[in-house]
Amino acid sequence: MNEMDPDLTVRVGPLRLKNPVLAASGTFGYGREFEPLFDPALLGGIVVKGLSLEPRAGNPPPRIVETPCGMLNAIGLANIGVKRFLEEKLPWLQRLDTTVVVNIYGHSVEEYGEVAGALRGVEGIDALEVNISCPNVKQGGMAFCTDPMMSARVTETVLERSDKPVIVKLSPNVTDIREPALAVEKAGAHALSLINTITGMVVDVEARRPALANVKGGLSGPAIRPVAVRMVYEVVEAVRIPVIGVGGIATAKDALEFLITGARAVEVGTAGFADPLATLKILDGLSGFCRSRGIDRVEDLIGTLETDRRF
Amino acid sequence: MNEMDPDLTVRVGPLRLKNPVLAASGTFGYGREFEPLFDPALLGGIVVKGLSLEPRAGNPPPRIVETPCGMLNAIGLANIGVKRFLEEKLPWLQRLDTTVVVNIYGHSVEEYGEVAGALRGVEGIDALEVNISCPNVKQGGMAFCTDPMMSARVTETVLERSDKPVIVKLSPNVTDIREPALAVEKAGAHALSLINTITGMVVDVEARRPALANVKGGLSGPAIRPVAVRMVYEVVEAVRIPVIGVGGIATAKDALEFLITGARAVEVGTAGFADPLATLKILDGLSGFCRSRGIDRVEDLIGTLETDRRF
Amino acid sequence: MFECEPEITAHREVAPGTYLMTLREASIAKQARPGQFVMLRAFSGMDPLLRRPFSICGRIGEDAFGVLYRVVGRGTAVLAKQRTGDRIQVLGPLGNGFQTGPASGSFILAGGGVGVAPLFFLAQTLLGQGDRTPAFLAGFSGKQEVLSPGDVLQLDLEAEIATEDGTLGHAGPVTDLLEPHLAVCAEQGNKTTVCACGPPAMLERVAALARAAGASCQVSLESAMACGLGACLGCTVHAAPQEGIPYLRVCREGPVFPAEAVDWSRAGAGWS
Amino acid sequence: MFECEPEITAHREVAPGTYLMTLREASIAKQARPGQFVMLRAFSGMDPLLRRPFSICGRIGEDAFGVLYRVVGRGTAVLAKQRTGDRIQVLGPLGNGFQTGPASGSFILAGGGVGVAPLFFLAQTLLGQGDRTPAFLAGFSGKQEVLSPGDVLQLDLEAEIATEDGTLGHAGPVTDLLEPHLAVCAEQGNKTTVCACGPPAMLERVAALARAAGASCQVSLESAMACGLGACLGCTVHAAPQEGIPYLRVCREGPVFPAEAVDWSRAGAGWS
Ligand SMILES: Cc1cc2nc3c(=O)[nH]c(=O)nc-3n(C[C@H](O)[C@H](O)[C@H](O)COP(=O)(O)OP(=O)(O)OC[C@H]3O[C@@H](n4cnc5c(N)ncnc54)[C@H](O)[C@@H]3O)c2cc1C
Ligand SMILES: Cc1cc2nc3c(=O)[nH]c(=O)nc-3n(C[C@H](O)[C@H](O)[C@H](O)COP(=O)(O)OP(=O)(O)OC[C@H]3O[C@@H](n4cnc5c(N)ncnc54)[C@H](O)[C@@H]3O)c2cc1C
Ligand SMILES: Cc1cc2nc3c(=O)[nH]c(=O)nc-3n(C[C@H](O)[C@H](O)[C@H](O)COP(=O)(O)O)c2cc1C
Ligand SMILES: Cc1cc2nc3c(=O)[nH]c(=O)nc-3n(C[C@H](O)[C@H](O)[C@H](O)COP(=O)(O)O)c2cc1C
Ligand code: FES
Ligand code: FES
Repeated sequence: MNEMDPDLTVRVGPLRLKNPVLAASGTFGYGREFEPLFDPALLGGIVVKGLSLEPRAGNPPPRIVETPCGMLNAIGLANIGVKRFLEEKLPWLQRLDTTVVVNIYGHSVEEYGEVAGALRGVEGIDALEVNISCPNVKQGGMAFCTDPMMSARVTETVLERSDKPVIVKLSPNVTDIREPALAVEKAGAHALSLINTITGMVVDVEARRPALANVKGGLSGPAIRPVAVRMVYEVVEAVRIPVIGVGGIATAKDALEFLITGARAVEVGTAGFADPLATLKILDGLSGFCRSRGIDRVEDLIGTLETDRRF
Repeated sequence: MNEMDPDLTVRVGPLRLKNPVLAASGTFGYGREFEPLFDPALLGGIVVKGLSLEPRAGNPPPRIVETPCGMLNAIGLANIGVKRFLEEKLPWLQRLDTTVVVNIYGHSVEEYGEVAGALRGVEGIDALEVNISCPNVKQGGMAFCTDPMMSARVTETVLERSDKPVIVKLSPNVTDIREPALAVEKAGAHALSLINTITGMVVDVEARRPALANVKGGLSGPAIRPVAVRMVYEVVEAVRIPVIGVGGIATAKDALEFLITGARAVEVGTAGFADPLATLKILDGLSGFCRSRGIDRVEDLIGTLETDRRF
Repeated sequence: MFECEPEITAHREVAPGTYLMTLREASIAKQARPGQFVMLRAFSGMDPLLRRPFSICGRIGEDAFGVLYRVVGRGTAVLAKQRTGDRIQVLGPLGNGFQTGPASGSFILAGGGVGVAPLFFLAQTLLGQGDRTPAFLAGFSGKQEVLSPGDVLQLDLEAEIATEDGTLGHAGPVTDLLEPHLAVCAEQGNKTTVCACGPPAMLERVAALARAAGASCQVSLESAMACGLGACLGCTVHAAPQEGIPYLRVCREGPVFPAEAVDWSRAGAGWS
Repeated sequence: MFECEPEITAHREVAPGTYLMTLREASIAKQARPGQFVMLRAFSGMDPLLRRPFSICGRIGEDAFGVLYRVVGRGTAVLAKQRTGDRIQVLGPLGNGFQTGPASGSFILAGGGVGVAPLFFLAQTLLGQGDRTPAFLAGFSGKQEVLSPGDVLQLDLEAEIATEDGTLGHAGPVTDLLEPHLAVCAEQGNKTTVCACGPPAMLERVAALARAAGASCQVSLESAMACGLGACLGCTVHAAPQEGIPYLRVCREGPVFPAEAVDWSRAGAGWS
């Protein structure tokens, strides 16, 4: 590392990340998919695809559709289940020199606990990200997030069964995001990540059918960034635990919006489809921003938003 | 009218519109601003800027900022108040050969009633659109929509004081849009319009300040269309009163998404900034769509969405 | 696999609304195998957002490859506006191509519309391997739309043409041309491989005919894609029951599949 | 006011990052008055979404007008990519221009950076009215950035130049040049009008100097805009207390305002 290079490390509660840019769950597979393009260990961390106890087939196609500056997805949490994950995916992840976060999902409070229990003591997993916010499955999912009591119960159950830092990922499909945020904080979560996708729908006007087989899907991409920034702003004002910002981040400037607002790290999802090297370009841009402004540590930027009126 | 031209008239409860394309409140001024470009009477209707009892200055600048495929606004319901509206704006509107809808707003339930009362018996106003969903003002506004009981009370009060059809405009910033929709229907509203803007925020990373003086603003434009379509879908399934679709409509195809989903008319807002002739182009496109598919009446398209799975 | 921003070295309309774009990128041109695809992006803003997948239609010269595409929507409309000398974002080569193996036997390539694109590359490769000249059958809506391996890629290969409106070659679907070929092959007891690309309904019919004739069959499928890398799980198609998994990713397990891997009763779910 | 899609008949970089675009649209060229602006859009997708406002910098030939712009962000970057022969969406002319009236008296035009654009048009118009040759003062960061009425519009008018780095003309802000002119005018008891366009801080200083010298002053302001038509209320600036209304719409009441209409203590709220 060049002497002049700014220090990009950030602390997110008990986690220490080599830099604040993570790959978001569901958009980076199990990490290895992008390996032919760049070394995933360059990232601050990777969050793997949502994992449930048993394998899940996911929703029938079509599962994705493009929207203005975004996309809808209704993958339906397709995943290989804990057993195959541990056998087939983990060994590679264990050798990876960056923070590995496993995104978990259950159909019931109990199942969340079981997934957490199954990952207990497993080396090479640095944290859990608890998805209580997926809009693409009938049972559970979003329901856990729209009801603060349920959010708290899921959090408690995961904490009881896990030996790892627990990040709870919130849904934006609520009237007041501070409610689940506070409930989850009170339940003991180590950190929050937000936002997951916003529920949306596209109609195929030729066929007069929903464009997705699942009818509705989750909106992601630059389109939702202003909503994500707003919610991060609301949550960092309300809670004391660290917040990871997610939603529509495509450039270093976008990541800076979240960091300045108070997020301690960011996850990049959909932008990685438009440009598979987006995460690395964001990292470069963050370094450049700090360097050109004489900022030694990216942590010095976090939460520096001024909101008093000038005029 | 050419014999072959499809019939574009639509009924929205007690209203009969010459076509289903209206200009959305706050984006078309008092109608006259676009007159140098085209005859506003070509539209199915125009919804004028939100009107309150007393004039309002609105928020300090900056009031708008562009976002990916959209924009944030925090105009703050700046308006000239009922008195000047009746004196200065109404006479021109009265001569306009299209449906005129006045969007109204109050700081309290009582003020909503007063505005409605002040417009009672006034000729040339065909309906009221009750904005219970503006996120850019401190008091009232969105609070009326996020609480179904309040939504109902505002609706009842306006209905009591008004002699006109009442359309209630809902906010998307809620966990379940069906709740206010049902409450407002039960309170007797003639129609619903949705969605208003989604609350968002942009950070100016150079200044490390919110891009808007008001900090948060309302997100509009194509970016939000999938969310609007989804909410219209949810509401038309839940209520029996007619629904007007709003949010991100920029092309005839976009308008068709809403009509097919079940909206009986649409309002076009932000797209009119990107292209001031957008509404007319949408009308042309709707006619063309119907013509090329042998559809005689645009009403035959409304609510024709099929959602049973094919595969 | 490479992520790069090559120069467009040639770009022309080869049929109404169908373009051939030549991209100079030796790394991709050398590594690519027939049936593989690239994800392209030529937009400066974030709308359209996603890259679009296109088959590589052949090697062009030493260090370039071609993409043969039809303008159907916004992404392809933007592509068509690009000029020679412009650079666009390219990711590839991606996916699994056609299995040509070391095995002998005869190849029948059957394409529908712009679906001939990956078959041009396959034909180019087979021709380059000596005496493996394939039969090339191609169906189009009409004479105007015809894309021939000679015109597009300067291949020394005569295609048998079918047009729906009968304005050129056989009047009818391309599958009409396939039947006699399969019959000959079956007669001669040849090991025959059919490689096909085109609309789902055509592919289903090709697969059925090949199966009936005892020929093996590979099809190149399409679906909407976000990542092209197997990461998003967005591009799935229904797998045939015996596959043991419910869905196949077009970008990773495909885009070329053995015909029997696909659940044909539910193929084409992606496109109306 | 017209909504049209004129052809770009010329487009060149006149200083690093600053371009002159000529648009052939007789209707706008004929109707426009100095200080008015157009809203431009040259994007095919929905991102960027909004049109961008630009002053008309002058009539060019019989049927065209010019836009002199600096690339500062995404919208202007897209503009800069347009080539001669392309068409872009144009709405205009919009807003209220400079008041030149039938009144006699002398004009001093003071521009900062690309803020000279509307002043070029104003100078062109005054020159066309016979003996109303204005004084033209223009400030830039350095020699490289200088935009002169002769180079850009072939006007027969010598500008007095100031540069911040002293590489050309006076070393210092353009307001240094204004003071002696105002002093002369005050001495001669002339009715003097100062017309200015540039950064808010410069305009505030110009307004103060003009007021002190008893000259009338008109300023062209900028702000972010959505509609350009007075409909969205997005482009407001703070009005001076005596205006009786709290905010002025730049697109409708402006962009040219009498200096005393503006609350200078809160001008420039729009730009960091
Ligand atoms: C592996 C693969 C290889 C492909 N190779 C080629 C090729 O060589 N040449 C070529 O022209 N096209 C090819 N396609 C199809 C191409 O990707 C689409 O035509 C393109 O993405 C459409 O982009 P658009 O933005 O123009 O259309 P959109 O605006 O995204 O869509 C416009 C219309 O086209 C339909 N459409 C979109 N994508 C497809 C598709 N994949 N198949 C059928 N209809 C579609 C949409 O439903 C819509 O009705 C390939 C697709 C895949 C998955
Ligand atoms: C009435 C009027 C006339 C104008 N005339 C001209 C002209 O003749 N020539 C010219 O070059 N520009 C002119 N401008 C400014 C021009 O509109 C902006 O530079 C342009 O909109 C920027 O678009 P963008 O997408 O490139 O930048 P954005 O990506 O929108 O913004 C990039 C950066 O530029 C800043 N910025 C954006 N707009 C402005 C602005 N209006 N003033 C200062 N900073 C801004 C933003 O804050 C941001 O930091 C005028 C503006 C107005 C309101
Ligand atoms: C295709 C796709 C799959 C996703 N899968 C998951 C998932 O399994 N678990 C989860 O918590 N979030 C999932 N997400 C949500 C993303 O992690 C992220 O929260 C969201 O997309 C917003 O960020 P973005 O705009 O950067 O994509 C998925 C998103 C996409 C687009
Ligand atoms: C600048 C601006 C001002 C608005 N003012 C109002 C208003 O006064 N009352 C109201 O009900 N909605 C108002 N809206 C919301 C729009 O009417 C519309 O619901 C919203 O913008 C979504 O539609 P769109 O995406 O087509 O713009 C405003 C929107 C914008 C962009
Ligand atoms: S396109 Fe992402 S998995 Fe195939
Ligand atoms: S830009 Fe809309 S009112 Fe001025």
